[in-house]
Amino acid sequence: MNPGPLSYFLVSAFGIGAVVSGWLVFRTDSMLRAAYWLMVSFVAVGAMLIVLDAQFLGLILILMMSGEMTIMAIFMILFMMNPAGLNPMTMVHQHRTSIIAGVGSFIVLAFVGVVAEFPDRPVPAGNATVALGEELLGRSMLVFESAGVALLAVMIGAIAIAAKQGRFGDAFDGSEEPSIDVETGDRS
Amino acid sequence: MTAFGILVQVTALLSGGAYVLVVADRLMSGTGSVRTALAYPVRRLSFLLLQPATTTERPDFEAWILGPALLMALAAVGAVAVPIAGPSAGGDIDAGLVLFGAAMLIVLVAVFIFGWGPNSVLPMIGGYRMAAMVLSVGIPFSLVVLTTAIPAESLSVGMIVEAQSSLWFVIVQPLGLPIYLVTAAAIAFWGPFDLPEGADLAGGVVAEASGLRLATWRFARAALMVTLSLMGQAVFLGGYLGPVLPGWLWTIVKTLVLLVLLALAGRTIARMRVQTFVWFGWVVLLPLALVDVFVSGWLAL
Amino acid sequence: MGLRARLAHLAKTGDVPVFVVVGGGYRSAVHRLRLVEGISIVASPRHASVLLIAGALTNDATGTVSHVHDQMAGPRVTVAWGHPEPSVIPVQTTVNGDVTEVATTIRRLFHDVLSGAVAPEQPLLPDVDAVEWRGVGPYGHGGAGMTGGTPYGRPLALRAPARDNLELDQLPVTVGPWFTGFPPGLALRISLQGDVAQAVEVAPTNLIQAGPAGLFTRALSEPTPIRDLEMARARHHIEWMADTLEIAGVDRLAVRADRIAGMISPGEVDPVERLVKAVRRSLLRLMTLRNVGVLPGEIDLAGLGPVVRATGVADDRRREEQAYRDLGFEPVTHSGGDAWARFSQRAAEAVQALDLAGRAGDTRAFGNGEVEAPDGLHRMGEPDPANRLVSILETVLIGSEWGDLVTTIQSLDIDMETVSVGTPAP
Amino acid sequence: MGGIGAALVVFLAALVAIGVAQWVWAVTGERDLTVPERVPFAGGVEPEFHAWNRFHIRYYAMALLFLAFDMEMVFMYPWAVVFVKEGLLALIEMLMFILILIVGMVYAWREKSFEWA
Repeated sequence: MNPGPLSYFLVSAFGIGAVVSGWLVFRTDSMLRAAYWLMVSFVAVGAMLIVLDAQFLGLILILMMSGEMTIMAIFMILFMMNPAGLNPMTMVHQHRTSIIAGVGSFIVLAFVGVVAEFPDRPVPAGNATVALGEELLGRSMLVFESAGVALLAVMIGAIAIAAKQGRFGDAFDGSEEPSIDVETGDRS
Repeated sequence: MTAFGILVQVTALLSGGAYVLVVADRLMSGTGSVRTALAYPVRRLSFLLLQPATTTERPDFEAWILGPALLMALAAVGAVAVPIAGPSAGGDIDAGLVLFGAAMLIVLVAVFIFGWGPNSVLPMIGGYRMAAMVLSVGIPFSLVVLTTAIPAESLSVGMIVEAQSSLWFVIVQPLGLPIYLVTAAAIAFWGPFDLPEGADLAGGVVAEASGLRLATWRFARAALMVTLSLMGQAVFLGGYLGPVLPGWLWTIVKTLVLLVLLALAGRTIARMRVQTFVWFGWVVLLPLALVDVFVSGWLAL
Repeated sequence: MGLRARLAHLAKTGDVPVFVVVGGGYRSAVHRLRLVEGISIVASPRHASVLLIAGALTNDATGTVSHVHDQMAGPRVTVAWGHPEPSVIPVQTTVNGDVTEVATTIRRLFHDVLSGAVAPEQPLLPDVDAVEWRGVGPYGHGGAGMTGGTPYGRPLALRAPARDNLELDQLPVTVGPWFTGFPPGLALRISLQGDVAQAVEVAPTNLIQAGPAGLFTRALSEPTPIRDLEMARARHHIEWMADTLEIAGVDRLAVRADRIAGMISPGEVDPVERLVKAVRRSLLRLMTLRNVGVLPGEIDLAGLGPVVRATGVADDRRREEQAYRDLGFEPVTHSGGDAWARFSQRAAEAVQALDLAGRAGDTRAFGNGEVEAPDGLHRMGEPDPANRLVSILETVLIGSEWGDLVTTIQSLDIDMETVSVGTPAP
Repeated sequence: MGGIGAALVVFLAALVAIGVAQWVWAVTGERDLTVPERVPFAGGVEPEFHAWNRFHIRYYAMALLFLAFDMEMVFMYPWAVVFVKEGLLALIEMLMFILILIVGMVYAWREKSFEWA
């Protein structure tokens, strides 16, 4: 179907929304707000996908990001001093480096976007979700199964690094240097 | 149906359902007659609208206001995914199940910011409890809803209802509805899983809320319960399918059955400890939901 | 009729949200108030319109009660019930009658304040502005690091080593004395790390003035009919069960327990046994109480009544009374020592007490300076068991998640009437 | 746009209606409150500190586990739609995938990641 003026308007509106909320991530003192501005940004990108007729991809992006951004908020509040921004502070550091990195990556991405030849293959008639599922069970099966192993590695790695206690007792006990006092074997 | 028509329909459905839920909950709580219970929602709302505003010293003003508004919006958007009257009457979203799943996971955000907003310790602990709960049951919840899409071969709720024309999924997928109800109660922080609003936190996330803030929050939560019941009946109880009566009436009857069931459980089962809940979600509900997926899949072949 | 008047007209016949400050001798009365239709006892003053001060308080309570009064959302009305003049804060009305009278008064005042016949009360505490504080430094950072200073009038939480060896914040917060999850009058300064108590300190409190000497206090000096003692014991335990059920979110059963507590009669154990069966069906054990609040072995529990008997020790002063032995009394015990064991213990003791009361006739017991009260062994001239229970809180609560902390305190059945800890800060 | 457009309209309508009502209520009602009326409730004693702090969640390992399972859900949706068409292949493939992830869940359970305090 041909995109109508409403589609153009919505894509632009959500696009601007995504950029503005992405910018707001760095303009707030509160970790909670920073995390959820980022979520708003992702939701806006998801909404753009929906307007562009990729309904499933857009919604799954929103579904994913809602869970992930709350975890991000929780961890940011956990680790950042002054998490609610009660003391004024700035979220931006290393101005020169970040400006160079930002402008650089914008140029590279814009270049790719303008120059690259995107494949002009519309989704075959029917449901895009079905096509995605067939891809997953066909050509991309190895990729899909390796993702499983990668996720397992992520889980075990995260728990092994982060968990304080395990079945062998307190993690910190095990990581302590053995006592110098060998004769008594006491660890103090 | 136009967007405006759907808006009116959803508003009527959620308000009516919320009224029934509040009355049922009041009847279950142990004191009072049926007559007072029927008038209770109106009187309570009138009082809350009269109550003066309160605030705390240094709240996150916007987050605190956004909490109830977001919860209400999520409940409403979840209800849009469910066809009420029949296959053609609006609400046929291709990926309706994903829309619903996303809306229900974002409920966590609404509760979390509502607990964080007032800068007070009891609501804040309530918000973090909600995070523990939703992170534990989010996966089993999504899984059991998703399982109903397997025989239907579609993520559209309308198609899932149509696929039940011979037999409801509550029979084909016997594990589905029980797991759904347990996880739905947790996502609506209702019943034995009302940890974020627990009496041990003096009301938890609502401990600092009064007046209109409390009224909108309570209404949004009741609407969320209605949305969850609505989806539950659509994917497990055959939605608008049924003999004699018109489709929309079947939808309403089945929704009310689930709603009253949840209201009853809420007042008769003791509140679960949060740690027990996390264990329960991962070690009991998640494997059961996976069994549900694969057994139902096997049967659908 | 304007919208406001119309709303007021609808609201004034509805439930009255009441926040209750419970003083000496009125715990039982408040249980009966909960049964009155149209009175809804709420857990946070932000939900309340009426503040009810039930029973006697010391003058030290003025500060905390004023705070609760000002935190009420309103429209505010304060009622005193059995609270001696002069009351700790100014009140609209004082009632000295029974439950029906106070309920009627509360309803009438609620009616009047909504319809405008009575002006809502103004805040009591002076409106002193918090110090506005902005950080210093290039971006307005805090003066001493990012967490220094007192933004908006209060400092940020303390830093403290966590058990996970991450240096994270520790938030000391004083909860109580009118927090409904704790026994009335108990205030704890809890250092929270997340939702886990890292350190617990009983805040100095002496807020509740003991009511008139109860039956068990009188039994210290004069032989008392066993029937009266056991009926009082049963009522105490059933009301305690109602509190536990209320905190566990089973309001339906809490109301039922309160109703039973109001109409028990000697020998009639049936309603209580049916209640216990209903509690089992509510999964209270699995959901909330199992393995919570197990007391460490090194704490001496002797003389702590149901608390020690729930660990399997048959420690009961009633065994040494001839009158009880004649009735074939043998203490019930439970094993496990967790909150569920204490619940089953009190439930079983309530049943046993009703049975004893039914068979006791006019026999009397005690009067020799020692009495087995519902919360343990009372001795003439010695502090009540509640004092010991309060003193062990600081050790047993460490490391508890918030919900478990509340459950544990509730399971110990502490009555703050006879407890005073230090002198409260001015 | 169809149904999804209606979803957007309903979402925004509810958000704006409830949000604006509360905003008006709060802005007009909060002005005259005294300082003691604004003190957060914790039972009658004034708090010493701001409640907002680096809230030490004890379930962080579980939160990380959720991230991995959330990824898995992304694959499940398209899989469920084509399941009947692909038949046994789909069943076996997803079973393998899930079993790999379940190992992670069992590991987390054994390492006591679901308990705290």
